[in-house]
Amino acid sequence: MIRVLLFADLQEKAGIREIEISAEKLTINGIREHIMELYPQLTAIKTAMPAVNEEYAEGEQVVKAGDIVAFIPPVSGG
Amino acid sequence: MIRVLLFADLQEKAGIREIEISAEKLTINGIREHIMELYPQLTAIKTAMPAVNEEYAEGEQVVKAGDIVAFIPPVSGG
Amino acid sequence: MAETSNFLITETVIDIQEVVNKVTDRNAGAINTFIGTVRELTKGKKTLYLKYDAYVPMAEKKLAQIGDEIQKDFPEAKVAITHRIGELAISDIAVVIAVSTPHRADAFTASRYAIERIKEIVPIWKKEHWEDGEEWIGDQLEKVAYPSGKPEEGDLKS
Amino acid sequence: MAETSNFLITETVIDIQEVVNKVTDRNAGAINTFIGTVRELTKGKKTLYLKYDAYVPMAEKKLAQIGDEIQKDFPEAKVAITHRIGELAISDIAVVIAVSTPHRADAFTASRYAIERIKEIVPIWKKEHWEDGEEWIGDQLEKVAYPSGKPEEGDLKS
Repeated sequence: MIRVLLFADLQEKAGIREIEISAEKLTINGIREHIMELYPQLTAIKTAMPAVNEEYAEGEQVVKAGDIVAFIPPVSGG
Repeated sequence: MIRVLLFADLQEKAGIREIEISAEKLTINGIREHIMELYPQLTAIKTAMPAVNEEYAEGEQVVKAGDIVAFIPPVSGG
Repeated sequence: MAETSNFLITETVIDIQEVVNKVTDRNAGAINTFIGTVRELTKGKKTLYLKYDAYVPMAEKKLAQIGDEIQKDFPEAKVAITHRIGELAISDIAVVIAVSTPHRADAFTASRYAIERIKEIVPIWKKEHWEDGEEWIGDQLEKVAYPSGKPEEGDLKS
Repeated sequence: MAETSNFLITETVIDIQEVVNKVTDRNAGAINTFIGTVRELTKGKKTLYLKYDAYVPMAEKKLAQIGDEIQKDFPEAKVAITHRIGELAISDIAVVIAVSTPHRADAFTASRYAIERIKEIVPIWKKEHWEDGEEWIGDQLEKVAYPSGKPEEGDLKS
């Protein structure tokens, strides 16, 4: 199982902060497509920066069961 | 009477923080010479910046009874 | 444990002195502190309050990374950063950065670097609430996020 | 009266939060704080403690002048400065400068300006006490004093 975290407007538009995907292996791009099928309103996920296990990652990266994937919208702290 | 204030190493070398000069009118340069006669060890007063009534002043400025003159050694606050 | 870290996300009021204490050092002559507060007016629009969200464990890691980046340039620097999340009122403190260095110029440079990097790489988001609406603030107003340790060529001009 | 002024010389411990409170403002998004602390090592020499002296009323006037100079450049800035005098131990806070502005770049610029100006025009003197002696610090280590409102041509190179 792969955990996927959504934040800020992604979370609000999905109405959920965490999604669980039953898969052993997936690329981040694959996860993104999967989420867009579930939540077509999440157009902003296309430009969100992916992170795997709390570190920024590339879309081609392969994610395994047990990993935590996050989609990071443009940040605005400070 | 004109009050003259000394600070930092000027005060320590003179052994006094305040000098009173019985005069109605004097230039700052005149005051400086007067003090150097009283305290020849105060050679550093030559390069100290004069102030009159809490504002930096020029050596030619005339000081009247009631004014407060200060000799400001190079500052080192902060 | 989290309470003693130099890089924290918190839901409570930030105590400036507490952040400064973390960087106080016998060999520091200068401490620069940057305090980000909630401003009422932005581009003529009146903010009622803000809400901050964060990906907390990753945000704390990225704050620590900023500290590491500063120490690469200034090995004697000590850095502490606390960022508050949740609902904040006008004038509330959102972030406190403290950097101590032996000499003052470096403290200014490093503190400035830290706030710019926070706005680039730390997963924290601000939602502005106005009288007539609300919006998550992203790169329409701020900078874009950088995945790498350093901004890449061209990023700074965007 | 003196307690409520933004520009103070004090003989007691400086409370950072108290200085910051003086510049907190609904339209400020940024507060930069510069904190000068007593460093143990200067040019390899070990300081035991420091003593600061000041021409108090003139020093407070000159601190206020620095605030005015900043507001000429940044009309929306708020400035507060407290400098401590008397005997200070290693790591004690000698000066706290706080500047608030709507946007952060100005707060950094103004705070930096303030500390440089303090070292130029404010009649405060530091006496360093080492194991093998003591000395009033003047322009042998620091900058020279400027009588005018602004440093004059050539002064900055000295």
